[in-house]
Amino acid sequence: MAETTQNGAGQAGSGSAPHTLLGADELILNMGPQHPSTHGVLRVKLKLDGERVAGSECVIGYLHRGVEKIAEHRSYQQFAPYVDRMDYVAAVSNGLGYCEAVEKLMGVEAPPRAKVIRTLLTELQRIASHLLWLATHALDIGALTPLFYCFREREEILKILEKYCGARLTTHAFRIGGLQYDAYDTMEKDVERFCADFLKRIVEYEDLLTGNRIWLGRTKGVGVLSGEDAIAMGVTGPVLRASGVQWDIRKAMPYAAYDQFEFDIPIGKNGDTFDRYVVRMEEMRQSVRICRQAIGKIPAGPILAKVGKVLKPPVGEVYHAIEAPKGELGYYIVSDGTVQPYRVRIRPPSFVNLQAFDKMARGHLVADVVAIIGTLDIVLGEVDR
Amino acid sequence: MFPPREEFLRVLPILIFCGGGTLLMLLQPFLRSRTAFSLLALAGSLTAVVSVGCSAAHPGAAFYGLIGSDPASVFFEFLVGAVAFLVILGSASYLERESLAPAEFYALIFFAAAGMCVLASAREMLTAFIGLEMSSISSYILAGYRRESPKAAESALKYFLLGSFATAFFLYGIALLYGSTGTTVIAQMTPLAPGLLPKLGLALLLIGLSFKVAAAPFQLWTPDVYEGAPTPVTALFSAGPKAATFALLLRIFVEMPLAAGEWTRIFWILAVITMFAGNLGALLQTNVKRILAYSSIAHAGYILVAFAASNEIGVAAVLFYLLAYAAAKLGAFSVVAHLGGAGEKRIELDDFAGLAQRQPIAAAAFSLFLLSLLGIPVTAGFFGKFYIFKAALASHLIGLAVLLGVNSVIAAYYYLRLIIVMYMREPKEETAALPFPGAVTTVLALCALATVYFGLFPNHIIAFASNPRLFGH
Amino acid sequence: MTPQLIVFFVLAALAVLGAVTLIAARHPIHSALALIVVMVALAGLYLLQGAEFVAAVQIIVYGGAIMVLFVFVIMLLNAGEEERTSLSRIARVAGIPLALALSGFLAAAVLRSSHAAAQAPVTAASTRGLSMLLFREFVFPFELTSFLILVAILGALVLAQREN
Amino acid sequence: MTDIINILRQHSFLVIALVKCGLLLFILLTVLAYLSLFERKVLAHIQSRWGPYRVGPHGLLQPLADGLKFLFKEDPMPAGVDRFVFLLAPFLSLALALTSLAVIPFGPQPLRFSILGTQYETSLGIVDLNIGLLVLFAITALGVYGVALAGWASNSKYPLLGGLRSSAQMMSYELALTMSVVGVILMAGSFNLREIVTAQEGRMFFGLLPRWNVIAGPFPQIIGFFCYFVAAIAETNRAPFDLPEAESELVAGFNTEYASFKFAMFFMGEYANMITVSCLATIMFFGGWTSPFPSAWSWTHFIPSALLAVLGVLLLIDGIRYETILGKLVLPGVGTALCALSALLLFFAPVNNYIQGPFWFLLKVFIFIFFYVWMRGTLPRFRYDQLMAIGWKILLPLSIANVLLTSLGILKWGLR
Repeated sequence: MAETTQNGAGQAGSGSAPHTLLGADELILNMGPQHPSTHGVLRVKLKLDGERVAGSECVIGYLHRGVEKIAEHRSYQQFAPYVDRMDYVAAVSNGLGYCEAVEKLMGVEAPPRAKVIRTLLTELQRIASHLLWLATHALDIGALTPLFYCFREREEILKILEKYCGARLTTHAFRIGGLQYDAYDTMEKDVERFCADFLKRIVEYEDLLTGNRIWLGRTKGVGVLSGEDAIAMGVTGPVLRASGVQWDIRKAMPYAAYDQFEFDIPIGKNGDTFDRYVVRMEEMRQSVRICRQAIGKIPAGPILAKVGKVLKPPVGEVYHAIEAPKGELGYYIVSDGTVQPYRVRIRPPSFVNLQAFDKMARGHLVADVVAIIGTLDIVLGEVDR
Repeated sequence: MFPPREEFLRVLPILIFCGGGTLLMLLQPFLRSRTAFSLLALAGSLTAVVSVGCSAAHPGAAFYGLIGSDPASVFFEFLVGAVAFLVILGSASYLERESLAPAEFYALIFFAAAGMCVLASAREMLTAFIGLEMSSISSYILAGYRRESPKAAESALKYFLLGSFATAFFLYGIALLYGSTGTTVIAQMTPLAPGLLPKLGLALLLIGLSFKVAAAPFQLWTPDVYEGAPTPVTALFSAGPKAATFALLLRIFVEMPLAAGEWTRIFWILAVITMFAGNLGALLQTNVKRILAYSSIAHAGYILVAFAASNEIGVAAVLFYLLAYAAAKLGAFSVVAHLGGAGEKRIELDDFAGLAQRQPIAAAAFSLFLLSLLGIPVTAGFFGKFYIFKAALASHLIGLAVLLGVNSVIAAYYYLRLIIVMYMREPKEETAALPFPGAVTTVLALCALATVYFGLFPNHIIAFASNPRLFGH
Repeated sequence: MTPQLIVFFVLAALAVLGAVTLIAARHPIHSALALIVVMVALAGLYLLQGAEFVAAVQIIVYGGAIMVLFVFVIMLLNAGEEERTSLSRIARVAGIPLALALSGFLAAAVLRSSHAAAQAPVTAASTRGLSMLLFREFVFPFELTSFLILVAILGALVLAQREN
Repeated sequence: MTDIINILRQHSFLVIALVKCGLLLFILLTVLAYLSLFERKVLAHIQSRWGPYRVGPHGLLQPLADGLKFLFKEDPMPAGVDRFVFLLAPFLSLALALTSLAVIPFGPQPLRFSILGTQYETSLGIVDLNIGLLVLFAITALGVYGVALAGWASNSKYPLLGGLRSSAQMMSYELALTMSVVGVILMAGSFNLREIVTAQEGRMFFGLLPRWNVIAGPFPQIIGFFCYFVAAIAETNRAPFDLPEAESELVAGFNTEYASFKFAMFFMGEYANMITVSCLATIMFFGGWTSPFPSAWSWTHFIPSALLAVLGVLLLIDGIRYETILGKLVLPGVGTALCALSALLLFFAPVNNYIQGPFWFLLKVFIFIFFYVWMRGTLPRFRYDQLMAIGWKILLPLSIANVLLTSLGILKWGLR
């Protein structure tokens, strides 16, 4: 699993490291790819100085499936299900980004009803994704119970998704140009019930964690990322906002129906793990707010714009980004006028956010590495694509 | 239940050293200035030296007779205190030059001094053992205090390993003595039953202590340890633990009913091989620190001659000799410590060539100390050796006296060689003079003063040391 | 053979066996384990003498705290098996006979002075007696010991601390 | 035949001791097994799940299934392990954990019975040592080896780190653990667990409150109890101090490479330790087997039977409605048995009186164990440095302060 290099006591002579009577060298520890807390198949090579991290290197690619390459050999519609498999815990968001990008490329706009339902489902998906993050993050830090609570609530969301489109995880909920399915009959009621419940449940999580001394001790001051660093490394999403940078594409470059809803962008102050926790918790509340507004005003009308059966976008290129639960999810699509995209490049938030890992982990203990991986909220499917 | 006040006064120097060391450690996180620590340590050790007077004013046993104050303990406590004071005075500039942390250094010296004081005044073996350990463990650490230097690491490790071995002997000796006498109080150790057990115990005790005073055949560690340790620490090693250990040895062989008799023969042998081991070893050395290290082995041999004599003059001679020796050795090592320069790189014989031209006063002082170690009249060393001769002759140990003389002649060779190098040989390369800081100069002046003063007027000390109630109760 | 005597011999054999294994074992961990056996056997012997407190402390302090530290350090340094070196000539020629002589001599001495040793006062057996001894008669060395330990801690710090 | 009986009679002490050992071992192992079910059930309910439900009614046979699984699983030996130490470690872990329960007294009155016309009398508990507490600590001190050696012998990095962590943790908290009970020892003036309980008999505050160490005495041992409890959790490697087996960091810590019955031994050792420290907490701070109610309130004697009756009735009702036929048979059966037991206690006053002590003792122990499980369901895990900081910078000074304050209290006000 790991190699050690040990230095005998009082070795004389050569070597640049200062020789002390009881000196010892650094230890290289491979965390992952098979490790319960690397959330999939991330491998982190840790250079340890005692229990302290002196440096780290993330080795990725264990889950590489060539998603971008596959896109070049599929029609635009055929490729849509593939994007669900990137951030597989937030498939709806992935789909939204892709559909909107292709729509933009084709110059089509989804009907208003479709837009609101899309927003509603995407926000539900955001909550689900954040719940999964909270569950695993808390478990990594040693709190068992939030896991089950979070899964309980996530289950409700998945049920709504299932009722909507028949799938729970890789939903393929949207179609290019709008929706395939209209909202089912009791969807508004279901969502409202969920929202009411969830606001109470979120208090439960905070009771368990927010004021807990151990939780505070494990998260405050751990993995600090300053706003400047975050911007410099292109970090986005809650990680960026927790560092005090107010940047949310939903507000900055509204897409779907976000311009119709009121919501706040929570930001943090210190950029530590605790702030990221607080930011995500508040984001879930804001998502509930959006959902509640959305169910009130789903406009009547068609759900699918006029798009042909064979999509042939004009020659050109487009970049469209949305605020996925984990950060900026961007699609850059080049069309050569055929039925297949010439090139699809995806900017996955997890991949970019993972860059900040080394910066955040340096000087912390091994146990913090687990907390930091958790707080980055990465999904390896998306990192490796 | 609580012990009366004077019992505390009797052990005041020990308490001050322990308290001072702890205080230094406590202040370490808060004080940043080196000078502050040096001043504190100086004040502390000075207080300890003064408090010896307090202990002298209240002679008697303390703490259920485990420890106490009598003229001998007062003498040795004073000696140890003075050595600690001078070492601290001389090491401030050294520590700064080698950029070593001052607080822990001084604290360790304090604890070492406390241990030596315990050793000098303990009247019971377990107490003595703890004193011995305190001084030894502090010494091991001090020896390795220059952590970057592999030599220091070697020195500390060697000292530690061999020292713990010796300690084990000592402790085993105590156990056997306790088993055969039923007590650990030195003065009450009479065997319950005749047999070899108590003798074996005493022999083991002697082995342990011989190691500490660097007597042959347990001297092998000395040159390496002395060479690798920071030189002020070497100065402390050569003067302090030796004096304190000899104090305990004296107490054992004067007070312990068991120890009377045939032990003189053992000391005879020990003295002879120690003298030869030290002096012959020194002849081959070119490193000044190692020369001085071998010379301290030889001096342990001279002192053992007085033990072999085992009479009252001998006891007085031991005391006086240790005083003279401490002054000379401290002075000599202080010179070496300073002239060694950064990283102690310049301590070969050649580096001292032409010192007389560069730094005439330093050369003169160094020569004075060397002459005292050699035992030339007008220096304290002369009278030290004189009284040892006298003691040996008084016990009709003619052979031993002759061997002592032979050794002095051998010793003359390397001491004088060093002086000749300083005065007559041209330096190989131009080297700049290293002016002495005030503190080191003070140390040298005090040592020189003591060397000359006791070389002229030995009578006070001799009169004091001839007190029949030296180890009183 | 009273039961006590049987227990004594069992424990003594265990102690000796442990001690021999300690020296003979090639892996430091095995040596440490053997030493623990010795410690526990010694505690049993103390118990046999009626020194309950000493026995318990022997296990808590030596068997527990100190030996755990040993094991800890061995684990931390990842010490491997020792290489076998042939017994040095001095050890073979002088050491072994000397060791045998010493043990024989000690045995003889102890045998001869057994009744004398029995006269030695036994004050430390009970917990109360032991505490009286420690905190009254031997209070001075006892307190000094705390300084001794302080020195050791200081030493560990001085020698192992990193340069800032 | 008569010879054998005679020999047995002569060595009745030994025989009784052996029988008691066997009995305790049997009960203990059963309890351990069901403790795991208990923990899983409580945890599940905390986490809004059902927990084991399939094997037997309400999962009551789950421990049996687990035991069988442990026994029959493949027992792999990883390459490069130190075989002897690798096997020794789990054995040591379990053996020491079980041994430590031998010094615990479970009740006040000795058990009297007669066989073949000879009267015998024996205390509840295997041995009654003068230095019972010290023996416990001695055994705890040795308990570290099980974990440390397991980590080392596995010849793998994560177990090694787990072993190192746990030995460091246990060493650190052993200090606080030992210091925290010194106050109790001072107040009782004895290391004997029975005497420590006896010293807490009696009432205070007009007979309303028991004179338990945690609230009474020259200096209430509330600080001591706090330190003890926290240190005990750490000492038993339970959440939130379960770093040695922190799954998210060290995979499974020291027992990563262990499987099958060797793993079960660690598992049982951990539970046995949990019971031991709970027993000790009960004895030292909560008056052992003394009732929390004044003895004048004679109705409190019926609490055990009332509890049993309620439990029995609940089981009866639940059992009748249970889904499976086995459940419909077993649960009401157990319920009836409990009700019968309750009736027995109601009508046989001597028996009822006799079980009062053990009842309160076990009830308190049970509450502590529930606490353990509760905490596991609630708290995140500490980080290594935080754990060390708590041990050395909070618990140790606190427990030493407790010793000082208690001694001062005793000096000033005397013992009671």
